[in-house]
Amino acid sequence: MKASEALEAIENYVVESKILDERRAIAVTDLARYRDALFALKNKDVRHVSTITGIDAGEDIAVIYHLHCGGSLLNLKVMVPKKDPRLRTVTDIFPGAALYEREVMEMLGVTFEGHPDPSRIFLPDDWKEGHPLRKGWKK
Amino acid sequence: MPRILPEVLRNVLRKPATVKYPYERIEPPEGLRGKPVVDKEKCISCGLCVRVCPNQAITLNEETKKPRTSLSRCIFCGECADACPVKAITMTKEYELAVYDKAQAISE
Amino acid sequence: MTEALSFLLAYLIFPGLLFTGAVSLLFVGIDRKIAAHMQNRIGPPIWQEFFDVGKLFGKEDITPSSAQTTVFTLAPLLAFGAIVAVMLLLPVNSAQPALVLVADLIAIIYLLNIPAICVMLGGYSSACPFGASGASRYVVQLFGYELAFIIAALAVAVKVDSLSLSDFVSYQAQNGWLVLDWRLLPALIASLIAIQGKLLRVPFDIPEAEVEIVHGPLTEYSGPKLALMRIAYDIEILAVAGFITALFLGGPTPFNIGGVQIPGIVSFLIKCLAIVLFTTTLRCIAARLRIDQAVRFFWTFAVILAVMSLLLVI
Amino acid sequence: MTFVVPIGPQHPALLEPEHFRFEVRGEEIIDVKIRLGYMHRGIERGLMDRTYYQGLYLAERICGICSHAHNLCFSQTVERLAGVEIPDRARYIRTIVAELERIHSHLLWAGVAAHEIGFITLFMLFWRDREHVQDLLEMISGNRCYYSMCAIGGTRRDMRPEHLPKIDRGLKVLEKATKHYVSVATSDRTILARCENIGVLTKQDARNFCAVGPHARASGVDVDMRRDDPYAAYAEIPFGVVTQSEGDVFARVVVRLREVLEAIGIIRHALDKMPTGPIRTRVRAKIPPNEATSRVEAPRGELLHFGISNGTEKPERWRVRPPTYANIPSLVPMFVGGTIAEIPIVLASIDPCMCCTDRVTIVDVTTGKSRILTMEELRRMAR
Repeated sequence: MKASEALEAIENYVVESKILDERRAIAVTDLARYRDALFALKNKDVRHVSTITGIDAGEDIAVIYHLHCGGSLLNLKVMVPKKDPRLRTVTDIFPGAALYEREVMEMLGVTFEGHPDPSRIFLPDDWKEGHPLRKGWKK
Repeated sequence: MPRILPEVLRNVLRKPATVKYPYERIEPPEGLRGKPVVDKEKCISCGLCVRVCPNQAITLNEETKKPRTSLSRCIFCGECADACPVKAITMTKEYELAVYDKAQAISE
Repeated sequence: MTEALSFLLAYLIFPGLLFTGAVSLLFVGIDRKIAAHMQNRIGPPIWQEFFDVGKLFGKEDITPSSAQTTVFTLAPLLAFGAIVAVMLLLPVNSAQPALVLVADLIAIIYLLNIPAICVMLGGYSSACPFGASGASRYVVQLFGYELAFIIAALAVAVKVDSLSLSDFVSYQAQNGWLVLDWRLLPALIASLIAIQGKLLRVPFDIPEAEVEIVHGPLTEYSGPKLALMRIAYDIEILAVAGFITALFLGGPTPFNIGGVQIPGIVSFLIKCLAIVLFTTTLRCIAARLRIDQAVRFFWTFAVILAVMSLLLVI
Repeated sequence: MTFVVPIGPQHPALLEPEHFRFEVRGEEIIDVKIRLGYMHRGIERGLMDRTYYQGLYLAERICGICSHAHNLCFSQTVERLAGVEIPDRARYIRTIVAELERIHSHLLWAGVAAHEIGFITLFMLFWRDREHVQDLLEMISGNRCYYSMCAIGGTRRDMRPEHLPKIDRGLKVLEKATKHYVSVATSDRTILARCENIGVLTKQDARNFCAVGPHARASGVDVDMRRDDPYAAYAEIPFGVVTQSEGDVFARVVVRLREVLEAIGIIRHALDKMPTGPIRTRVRAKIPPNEATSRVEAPRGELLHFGISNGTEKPERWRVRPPTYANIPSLVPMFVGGTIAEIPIVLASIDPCMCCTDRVTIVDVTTGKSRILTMEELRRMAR
């Protein structure tokens, strides 16, 4: 699948999209439609989530799904407001995303609702509070 | 089982592959990135090595203004040797750098 | 009085504690050295086992607080005592063992199992999941190899029509080694497989598979207790090899090479070493089996071979 | 009765500290819980605090075995961020080192796997022959572990003509040895007994749990970043993607050993077709705002680096997704239903590299302070 085909599949669900080259595309979607976009990709036989990245972008937290679409890689970005950082889990669509969601959960404090096992993964058991990858975090 | 038996029996008579390390040493190849050594005659005290060092292992000696490398911080990448404009720093083949006292782990 | 003294000498010096201890530790050293060379490495010096055991005796003795102390402590002593007793019953120097019993074959088979049972008890009493797991694997494995081992020994006993090892040895001195009798060859193969299991060597080192359950039943043992267990295990190697020697290879028969009289003890040790080296080779060319695979292998292949021999000699 | 067998953080079957809790009934595993994080070193955060040129060396130290993969992936990402094309010769040198590293990693893994099934002889022989690759890498790069071959914008060292016959000789030895090992591993009854139909991962599960690398290829998933997302010189080199359909441990052994032979072919081809010319272009230290993703087929599978630049000489955010991390979810279906005896080899069969997996932490990188447990806490944990 070329990058342009991957974008075609989700064109109804994105705010903006851009093709970087034959094998790279980026798209930005919103909280209401990101699951539909992921479903649309799954219907195109995209099964592989390479990873999920969380980024502290000031007011918002950007959650980027890196999706392996055949021969190309699509970075699908969702902006989550920092005041209320909640997202629906995508583990029902991509079971392999479970660990990545847990990592974003504890590193950036985004809650993934409906996650099957939202326990700690990297941080120690007696970790008190704070999310190490947020900008303001100080040891 | 049977395919490996001949090799196993042959090995009994062969010389072991192990090298008894502290007693015998294998000569390292040309270009090994070992202990960095500064040629103080050539050095022009430009401080470039201090800036390129990815691990801040190099500082300039306050009196002589020549670089001194902390071998406990050095990662032996060889960036300083590459960056040096007068080729005063060379990566030697010396690799046995363990010392009892951390203060001695320094190359000047 | 003299009888008691000679028994004491036999138990403590020859062929008991001192002699077997030294020889078996040396044998294990040779085994380790040869195994190392088979794997193309240098390996430890052949007296390494003496160093290891000696060091263990000097180490701190720790008993886990939740272990059953009595069993945990007695297990190594019992294992050690039993296995030295086996050496007294084996014909080591001549057809006559140091301690004469009526049916010593049965006694030996029993005594050879006591170290295994002690190891299991030690594992169970150590209150450690690895120990318990290793012990339960050991029990299962015991039922696997022991059947083949006993039937193989029985085949020889039927052939010779006796239950005494000294009779076996004198029979073989007259009629040639039993291994040369084709009807007993399957029994020999079966018993060699069985001792691989008995001595916990690859492919049957399942009860102490270190990558799975650390050191199995011996996980919690340390210091002198571990040293005793270790010596008991080392002597078991010699005892089992000696037992097979007496059954199939003619035992300690003196022989002549170019006019030089080789005493029985030397021929006994050479034969034992040959068997030990055979097991060494076997452990270098195989992977560890799983417990169910091992038991299936014992019960089908080894037992069938042993039964075949038994039927042939009847 | 079920009881819990804890494996790790310290255990002979694990070469690196991770914690697994296996709930077992007799010998059968009925559930498994995985806890990561014993090796967090704060590398993602650390990369954000360093310049690109310093980060290159930190990225390399994420893993001791696939160090070149991280090195390569980091520099590729930075080159994409800066929009630089690297010279052709550099691409070929990167490919050769990457393939040598793959051979090194796969032989190392094969040795570990042999150890896990108790085949000590094979373990020793595998590692003996691995020395040849290490010697070659040492000769080319100057170090046995941290090759530091990639610079941002090319490579740091050139291949010298006098190296070529030595590489050729080394590859011949390796090829012969690997072929022998393939014949041993595929015929030995004890190996087959321990590896066949063990730890089966179906193609369906492999795709659902997003497995990567040789692990996925052994389950019949035809995925290889060298072909699907070509980097370095792979687009110009013909090679086969090795797949097996069985999905058991044995398939993983076969896939890895055959990949070693495949890698030898790639190196030969690359040496043959290597263009001449410069090996490095300069990349400015400050990189304008941009974002880039780069993927590399590390020996263990797809490795992903994602970087965002912000116009300074340090990245705004750096994300590393090493291959083992992606393979951990697929461990669960492989364990459940198996026996305790299968734990080591099944775990080893994904070629776990926990060092890679635990990149993020809270230990302060500059002071290296770590927490000391009180006796009370220790006792509570021991229970």
